[in-house]
Amino acid sequence: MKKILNQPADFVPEMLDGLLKAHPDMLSHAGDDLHCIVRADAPVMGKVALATGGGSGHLPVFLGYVGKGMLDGCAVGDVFASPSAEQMLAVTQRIHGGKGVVYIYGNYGGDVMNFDMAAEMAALEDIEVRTVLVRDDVASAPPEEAHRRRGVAGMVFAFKCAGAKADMGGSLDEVVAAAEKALANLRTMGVALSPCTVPRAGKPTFTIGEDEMEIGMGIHGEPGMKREKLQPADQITERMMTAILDDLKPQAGDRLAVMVNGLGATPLEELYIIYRKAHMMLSERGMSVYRAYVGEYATSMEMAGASITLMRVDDELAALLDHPAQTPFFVQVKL
Amino acid sequence: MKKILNQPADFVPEMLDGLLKAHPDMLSHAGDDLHCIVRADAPVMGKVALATGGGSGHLPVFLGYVGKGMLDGCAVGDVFASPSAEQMLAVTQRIHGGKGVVYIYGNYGGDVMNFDMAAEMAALEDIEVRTVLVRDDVASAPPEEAHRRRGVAGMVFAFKCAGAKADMGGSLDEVVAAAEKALANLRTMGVALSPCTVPRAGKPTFTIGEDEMEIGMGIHGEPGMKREKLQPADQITERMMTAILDDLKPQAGDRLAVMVNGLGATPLEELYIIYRKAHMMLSERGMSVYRAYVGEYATSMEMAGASITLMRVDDELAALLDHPAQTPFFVQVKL
Amino acid sequence: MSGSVDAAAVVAAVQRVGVELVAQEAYLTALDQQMGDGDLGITLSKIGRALQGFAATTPVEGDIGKWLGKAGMAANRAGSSSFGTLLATALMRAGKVAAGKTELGGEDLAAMFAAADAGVQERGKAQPGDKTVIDALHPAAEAFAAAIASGQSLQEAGRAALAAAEAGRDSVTPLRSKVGRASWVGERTEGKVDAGCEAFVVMLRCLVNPSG
Amino acid sequence: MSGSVDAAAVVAAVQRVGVELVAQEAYLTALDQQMGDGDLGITLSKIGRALQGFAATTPVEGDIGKWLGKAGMAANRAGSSSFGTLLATALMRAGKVAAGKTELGGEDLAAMFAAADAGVQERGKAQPGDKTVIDALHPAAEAFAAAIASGQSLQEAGRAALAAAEAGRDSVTPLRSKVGRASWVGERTEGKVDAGCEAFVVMLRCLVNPSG
Ligand SMILES: Nc1ncnc2c1ncn2[C@@H]1O[C@H](COP(=O)(O)OP(=O)(O)O)[C@@H](O)[C@H]1O
Ligand SMILES: Nc1ncnc2c1ncn2[C@@H]1O[C@H](COP(=O)(O)OP(=O)(O)O)[C@@H](O)[C@H]1O
Ligand SMILES: [Mg+2]
Ligand SMILES: [Mg+2]
Ligand SMILES: [Mg+2]
Ligand SMILES: [Mg+2]
Repeated sequence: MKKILNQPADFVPEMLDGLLKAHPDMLSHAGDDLHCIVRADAPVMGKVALATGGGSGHLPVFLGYVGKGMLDGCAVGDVFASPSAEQMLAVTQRIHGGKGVVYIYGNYGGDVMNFDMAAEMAALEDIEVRTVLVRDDVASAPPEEAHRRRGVAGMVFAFKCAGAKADMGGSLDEVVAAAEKALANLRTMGVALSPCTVPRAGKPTFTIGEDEMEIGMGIHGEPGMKREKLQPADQITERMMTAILDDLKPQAGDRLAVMVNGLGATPLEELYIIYRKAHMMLSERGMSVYRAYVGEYATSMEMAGASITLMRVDDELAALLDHPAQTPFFVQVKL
Repeated sequence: MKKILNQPADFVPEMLDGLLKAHPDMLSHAGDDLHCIVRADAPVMGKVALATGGGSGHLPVFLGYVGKGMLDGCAVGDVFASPSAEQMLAVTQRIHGGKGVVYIYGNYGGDVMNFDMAAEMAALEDIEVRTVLVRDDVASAPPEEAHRRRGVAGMVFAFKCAGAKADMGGSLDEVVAAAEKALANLRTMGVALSPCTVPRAGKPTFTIGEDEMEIGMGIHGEPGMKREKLQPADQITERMMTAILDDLKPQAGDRLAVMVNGLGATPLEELYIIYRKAHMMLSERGMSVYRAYVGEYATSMEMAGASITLMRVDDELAALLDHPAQTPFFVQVKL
Repeated sequence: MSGSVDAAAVVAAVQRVGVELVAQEAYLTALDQQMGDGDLGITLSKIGRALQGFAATTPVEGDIGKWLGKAGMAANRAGSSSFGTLLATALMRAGKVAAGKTELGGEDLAAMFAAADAGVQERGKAQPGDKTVIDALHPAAEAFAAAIASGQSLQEAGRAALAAAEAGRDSVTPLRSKVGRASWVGERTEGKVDAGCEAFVVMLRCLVNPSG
Repeated sequence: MSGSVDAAAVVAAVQRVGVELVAQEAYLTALDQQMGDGDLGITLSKIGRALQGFAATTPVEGDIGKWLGKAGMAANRAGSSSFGTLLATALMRAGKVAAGKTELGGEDLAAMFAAADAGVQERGKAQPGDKTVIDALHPAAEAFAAAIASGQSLQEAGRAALAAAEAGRDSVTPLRSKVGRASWVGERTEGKVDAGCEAFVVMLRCLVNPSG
């Protein structure tokens, strides 16, 4: 295991300590638990609050999107492990601004069970909680079982749109509707070229040959759906794009937000080579790119690989996407 | 070689094509050469123009900092190879807004020779060009030979400060002075944990054992100054910080801008573990962090490792650092 | 008359399971790496340590049920992956059934086992045959109850439960995982043992055969 | 009387060097990887291809000097690493000295060699002994001029230059690199051949021994 860390058990607490030291103007934590990250100005009274949570090892997901115009709080677990229901509850209590709390998070067993427990506990304290599950990964289940799909990079668009709606003063119903609308219009698909290592495990979750790639891997180092020979960038991109387009079925004339996301070790140069082909494929189909996001938005530590997310935008989603945001990892201003 | 690309020879042109397709609102190119990247609104008349250039493989360095409040243009070479003097000249001509052009770039042989040739050619066309060399890497030469040092991540602070000065209406002398002041007050030091592969070369520039690290490596995959056993994060950080502090000699009470930069494959989590220790070391010495930048600012494709840059700021540099900027990779707004 | 266990025995059992979970960290991690994210061993060793700490420092104070419920909360705090959360849920539900008790007879234990089973199914929403811990837990709970009902000793009922858990685990090994992370791995899960089933067997074996 | 070369011979020589640079890509890349950034072979193969293309499509039109100058610009466009830029500079400077000529005698060639040497020193600002291409180029230019001055044939002068270049290259191999990327590698450069010296030897050998 070749990582820059001290004791594996301290990986997450020290990461959080560093993060809070680096961004004291933007981030704080609930109680004395660093795993309960909240906006420095939480609670924002009179605003619907948004919370997420999940395992560590995915920066900037999840806590990197806590800030103005996006999320209010995030419960942080150990690497690839859900935070506890108690931690989620602590975040919920700390960010509640009197208008309810929306949980938006990826469809993973541990997270679902704990957020469900947290919501039950919050209800006992008269905090209205609504849940929106992110299930954008087309590789993880066929369309007829879309409810089984896992949540990957597309969650960032959901955070963005729901966060903008809340920032604009939307009601609990409206914020939930914005998140669901974004999610209904987006799909993601990825490939991995190398595995990653959970610090405490000490060795990679899977191995992969020097000339192989893993189609549809998860962002937790879990194996994907298929192992194949490594292909040229244009073919890999075509592969991902076709899976998304077949599922999302956008039409000529549609506007799409595009995210080409690096999983951790893939150079930005390669992400732009992927973006180029994706852009060309959309142009050929008479579709246009509304906004392009190329970079690392949801990672798996040092995993090499990339994912593509497409979100079909109408005027409402476009406006939500354009709304300014400012978090430690995502700054967007009106052009 | 495990990379997402098509033909190795197309790596840079396709990357540039993708980049220009992704950011048409911010970037354009001079003439019909994609290697000559300029601001979409170039030339900005009445403003001192800033140009940089160098080899590819370092995104966001160099072209990622072309945009409002930072650079006006960038000549892009093949991977780790200088662009040609002709390309630099083309950028120079395209961005010149009547108040002269400042070249700010890293101290590498090919770049120096070609920028010198470009400056000679620009002079023939009555464009006043001034050159500022970035030589921030303390690992690359002892203090008495500081003129030999190479330029690494610290160049981003130089781009930021000089770009802000130009954006504020500074004269050619003032912009050069801002760049030089930033550079006089900053130092960088890095470690690498893994090598990187030039696409056309097909195999890594150097090899490194599973339990080794390279102290003071360059950002071109060139070997560093020393090979050692991999150490815990806090010791690695202490190592880098001590080298910088001994050279820069900041005093108790000083304010410092801190950049913890990932070289490409190192997870953000690890960068924050490094930041934590760096922050603690500054606090122990009675120094404060003025602004923290943690992320990938100057990379070597898929190289694992990190660098730390410290810049001592006075009120002038602080104001230049705080000035808004908006480029494809660097967005900063007033808080 | 099938025998009974007192508070000290319950505390000792929790201690023992805690030790065993720490000991099996590498083994369970390796299993979860085959078709999951490789955190099961880590989670359970954290929970194992937490349970040992809890058992060592928290007196039962006349209510085994309440004590088990608190043990479940400690477990959830320590490790909240899918399996960890289900284990915590099982402890809390079993504790609810044993509320106020200072001694547990065969029927009590059978009822606790059944409550844990129901709680895990409710929280995890998996069906038998989905290839999850339920495929080992559910038959084990039924076998335990049947053995107790037919007058067997706790020891015998425990062995029957363990045999049923192992059989249940093996019966789903050829199948494709339908729930949780493993379900995304698709056909490559066929023929591989479910890590959660095996973790449950490990714990149950340690309860039934204290010496190993 | 030392002989002379005409335009066709110059074009053929440039062609030949172009082919050789492409052929040596892997070898020169490996050398530059030892203490540089591994791009030397790539740069020179790009330049080699560009020179072949230039020589194949650009007629000399009665001025070898101008033609060489343009070849230098084509080289700079194709590959502008340190060595590539110095090679381009050498061609441009040699061309300047040969301006207007249709045939080159021994003295012309010696003057061109010296101009290239001076140009490389001026552009690169390296000193003899810094362990750069200059340590092969400078003695080669001097040996060539001395041989011509002493009445030797072009062939003999070329061999003397090659021997001097090889000796110069070898003389700095034990030293530590003082200029360019290699200088940052420090003591680990000691005992390793300078990639630029070797590249120059490769080119010169190909000019002197056309068959290889
Ligand atoms: N919804 C569920 N219901 C019952 N058991 C489940 C469920 N999801 C997962 N499991 C069990 O948990 C095991 C994996 O545990 P763990 O590694 O903690 O999960 P994860 O890492 O996916 O959160 C699986 O082998 C399976 O037996
Ligand atoms: N300033 C200089 N003056 C003369 N020769 C130089 C100089 N810098 C580098 N060289 C030569 O160039 C060789 C490296 O060439 P190249 O790989 O093109 O350089 P880089 O990749 O550093 O731009 C060195 O081996 C050395 O011989
Ligand atoms: Mg997990
Ligand atoms: Mg180079
Ligand atoms: Mg798991
Ligand atoms: Mg080189």
